[in-house]
Amino acid sequence: MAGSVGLVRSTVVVFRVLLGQLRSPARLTGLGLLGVLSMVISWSVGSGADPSPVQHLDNATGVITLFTFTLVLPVIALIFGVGALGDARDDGTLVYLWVRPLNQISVVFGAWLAATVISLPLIVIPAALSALLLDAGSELVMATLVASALAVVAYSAVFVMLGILSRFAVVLGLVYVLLWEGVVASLGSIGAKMALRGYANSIVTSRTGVRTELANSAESTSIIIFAIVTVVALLLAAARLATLEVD
Amino acid sequence: MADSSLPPPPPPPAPPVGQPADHVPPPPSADSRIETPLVGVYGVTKAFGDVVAVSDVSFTVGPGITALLGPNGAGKSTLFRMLCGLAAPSQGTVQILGKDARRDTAVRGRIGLVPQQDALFDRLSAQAFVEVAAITHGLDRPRERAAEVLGVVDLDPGERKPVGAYSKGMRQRVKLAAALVNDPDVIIADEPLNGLDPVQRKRMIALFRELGESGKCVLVSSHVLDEVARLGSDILVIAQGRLAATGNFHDLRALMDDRPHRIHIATNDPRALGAELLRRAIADGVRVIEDGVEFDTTDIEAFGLAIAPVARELDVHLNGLVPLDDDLESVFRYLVER
Amino acid sequence: MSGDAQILDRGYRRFDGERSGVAGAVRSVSWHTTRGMLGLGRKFRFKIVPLLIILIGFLPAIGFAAFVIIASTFAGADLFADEIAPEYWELAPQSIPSIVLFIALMAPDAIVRDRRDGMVSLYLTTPLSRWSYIFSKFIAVVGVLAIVVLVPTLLFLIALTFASAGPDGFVDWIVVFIRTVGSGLAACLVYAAVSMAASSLTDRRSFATAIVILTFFGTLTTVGIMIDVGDASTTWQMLNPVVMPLELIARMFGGSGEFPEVGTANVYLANAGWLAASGGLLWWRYKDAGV
Amino acid sequence: MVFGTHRALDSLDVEVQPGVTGLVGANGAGKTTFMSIVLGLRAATEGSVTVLGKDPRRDGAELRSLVGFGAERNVFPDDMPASDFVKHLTEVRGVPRSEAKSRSSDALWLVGLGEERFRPLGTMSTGQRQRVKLAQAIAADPSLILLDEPTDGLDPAQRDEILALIRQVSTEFGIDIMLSSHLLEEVERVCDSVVAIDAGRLIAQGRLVDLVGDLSGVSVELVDGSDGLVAASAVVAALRSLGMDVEFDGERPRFEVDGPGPERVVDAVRDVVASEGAQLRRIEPRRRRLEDLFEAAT
Repeated sequence: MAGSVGLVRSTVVVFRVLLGQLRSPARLTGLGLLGVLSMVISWSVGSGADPSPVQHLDNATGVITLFTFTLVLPVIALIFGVGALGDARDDGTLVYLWVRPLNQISVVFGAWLAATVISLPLIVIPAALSALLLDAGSELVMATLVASALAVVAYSAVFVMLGILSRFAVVLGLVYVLLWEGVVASLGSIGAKMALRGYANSIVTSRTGVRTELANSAESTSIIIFAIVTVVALLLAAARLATLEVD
Repeated sequence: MADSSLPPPPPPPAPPVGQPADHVPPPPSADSRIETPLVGVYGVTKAFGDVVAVSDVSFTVGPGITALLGPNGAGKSTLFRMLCGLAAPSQGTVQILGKDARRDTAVRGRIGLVPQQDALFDRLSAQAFVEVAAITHGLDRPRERAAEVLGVVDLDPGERKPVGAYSKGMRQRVKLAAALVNDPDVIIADEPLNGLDPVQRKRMIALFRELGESGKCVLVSSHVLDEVARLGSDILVIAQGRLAATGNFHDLRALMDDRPHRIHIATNDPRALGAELLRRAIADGVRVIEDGVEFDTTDIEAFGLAIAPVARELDVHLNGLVPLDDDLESVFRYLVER
Repeated sequence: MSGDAQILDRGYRRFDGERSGVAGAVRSVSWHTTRGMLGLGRKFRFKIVPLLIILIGFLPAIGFAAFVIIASTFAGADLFADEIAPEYWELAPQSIPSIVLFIALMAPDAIVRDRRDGMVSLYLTTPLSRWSYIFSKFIAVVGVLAIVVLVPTLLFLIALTFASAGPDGFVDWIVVFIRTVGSGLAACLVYAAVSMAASSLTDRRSFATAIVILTFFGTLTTVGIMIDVGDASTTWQMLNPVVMPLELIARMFGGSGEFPEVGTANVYLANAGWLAASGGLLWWRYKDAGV
Repeated sequence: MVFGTHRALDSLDVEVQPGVTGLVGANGAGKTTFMSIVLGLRAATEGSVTVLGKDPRRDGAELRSLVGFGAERNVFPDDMPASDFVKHLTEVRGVPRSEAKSRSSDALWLVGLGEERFRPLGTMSTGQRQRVKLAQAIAADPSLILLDEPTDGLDPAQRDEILALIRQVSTEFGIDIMLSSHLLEEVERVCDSVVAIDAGRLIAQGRLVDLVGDLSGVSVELVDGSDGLVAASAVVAALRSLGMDVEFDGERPRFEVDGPGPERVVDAVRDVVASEGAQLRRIEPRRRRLEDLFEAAT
């Protein structure tokens, strides 16, 4: 008879179901185009003539941190992060994961895994290829790989939480990415501390030596911060899910 | 047995006649405590802001099929959501098998829910969708169990087509399969037969009756009263968020003594039969109409027993006898109109 | 009892008048869409955005016209003859800001609302077919956009004529007038088509605006970066839907706008390309619309 | 009519009679396909279709101005008042503007919407919106109205009102209607003729009175409850001994009796029930229901 379902088993099944729902062709092509766009730009910047190698590395790092990390990464993570649980709550399929003898933590955990797993290829691959196309040295390529992968993990957790906290998660997410990280964060150091992008840029700075916007800590600190943000976001999401009124 | 932390539930009103007397009481399942009803709702109120969807409703439901009826917006769906723990009551307590599904996730494994909304995980096939339900219920052989229960609702487990491409009737049966996969003790179905074609409708009604007779508690909401009458005769009527009536609708009709029963009789000598029944005070009012006579009577039982002997005595043909307001449709109208 | 008392039958009346068929249907849907975009017949808050957009388009023209008329009555007509004689094809681009706002905020409303409200399938049960439905929407969007673009441009033209810096001679004036209206409309066709196609990708207005902005400005910035930083050739500007229609206006006047390097044939090709692509996308999005 | 690989309608030949016709039993694909063909939105793979004497594919536009339509989906422009909604659609169906204004107002009165017609559709109940759907369908004076599951989502009271309205549109306004439904009881109550489809195949078509109707003999029902069941078995046994043939499933206290001569059957039932002292609830002439048609076909 139905006992309580194991945490791992229920997380895996939630992950599989929600991943399937996120894989809608419209989202994949639309956000895939965003990645292609960043590669086109990187290709043109990479092939352009530059006065000096230092200036070229500066320009290349600029493209990665100002275009990929500012627009491509957060937008893709936002659409999939919010969509993971947000879609299920809005269209009424969340009920098939709720009226079940399983710990709701696994629903949040499964959703986060699904959002991360689908966002990673769409972000990290174009980012790495952009870095290659910019041909500004292998440090930038490695930095882009590490920074974007870790950032996706943290962003996805935050946006899964946002998807459960509010029905206007997409708008709130955009406000955070564009206004907070874009403007407020650069005004004061407290703001910078609160912007995830700052930690991604820090990893790039620590690996390429190029000063980037909002960069303020060593790579190891950034990794720890990403980890903490992820765990806290997931716990908040689980707490909210437990008190949620599901249609 | 009531959980101490919970406010002791007020003594539930006399549980509705779970089953008409003639139903063989369900086989006592291993852990059924006779005094705990399968579904208990005690003094429940639910408000969204200042809209009161359900106000101070109390009832209990035992094994068998019980139909939840009520006009649109009367609070049926809200009540169902509270029973499954999807929403918390503003006041009062809701218990399934003695536990609150909102806090005790284990009891959710013994509930089978057919939600009203049409949305499914559209990219999965029917087999995959029901398998997900089986796994999330912690069943050990999900694939076989899913295939088995899909067979029960006449769906082909081998069908690869995603459920997103299914017709409304087929999606409804997928939802039903997902609700039965864990062999639940309590089945809560919000308009489960919506969109089914006549053939499927008939089969699903038979399936629900079987589930009810096997001792499960089947709580069904529906707007199609003919369908409800075929499912069974126990009803719970909700109107404007208040409980209007519970019990067998024939008994409910009998309780409505301020509304005499109207019966139409087709016979070759309406006046003679009418006069005789009036004389014997079996009927209180008579209207002769072209093809027969309409009677009003307050004692439906006496009327039913006397009509045949009187007709035989007068040697008139009893070509037809049709109660005009004894069916569920009229009972429902009288209850909701008030 | 007067003989002419009568009880009239208030039952159902038949209609056997002339029905206006597809033409009438297209007319009423495009008029209905125009009213919707301008917020007419809707609560006041729906009128704010359209009013704002039209104001932004008209103010520079009205301001300029008033200045010229007043100045020329006092200081003599020929004062401005040489200083302020802009080329005629530079008049339309004055309303770029209102064009941008229009395609981002008003055009999506014409497409998205019907998809979200289930009106598309309802319209298909009237004499409208998928194509005549899209056509009626197209007329509405081009119509309103023309008001936003053409009317200010004509105001400029009239002001110039007052300041006797306009075309000399009546015939010449008519030629310039026809060219202005013709080229302006051509540009509106392209802007309308592209913004309608982009908004047809979603049922939500906010997403539609986002997609339209991405389509117009995503391509604008990408092409810009490729040319400025990546030294790509300027012909890549053909992929820029914001600039191409304006180049089209210039080329229809025989002049050239900001990007003379792009050959005239390429300009026409680019605009035709954008129109065809939008038409194709609209057909794909509506081909399965049905009951 | 092959729709993709799935045969939605299988060599269907159907003549729809005037009055109210019920399209019953078609599953999702079959019903939508049927309506799309009638409206000329989709071509049949083989075979020919004429609606109101016209070929839907060739003169679809003209045809669609003469056909009113009530879609199943309950999706509406929420911020538009019902009056504007009906007026607009009447105009789009070709009725001149001035005429459309008065006709749509009449239509809304006729479906029972008074002052509330000026409220936005989003604020109306499902029952009111179904009425608006009907008003929109009749306002342009169609010759035929297609209604796709008109009672879907309505509660019992709203159901009765809409079915009565549909009856009124046909009898009083003289407009032929074809409605799709899965509820045989409703079709029997409101339709004049029926087209029954199962999995794309035609099962039955024709006027309801010919397909369904009284059979010989009576169906008898005693009072519910276990003693009703006991009494029923006794009555059935007695009737059989009198040479009547009786159908009785033993689950519920109801049985069907037939035999030589209608009056002898009725009197036999009367006398046996009287002698057994059973409590009678219902005697009705035996009827063949639409349901039995479906039963026979599958």
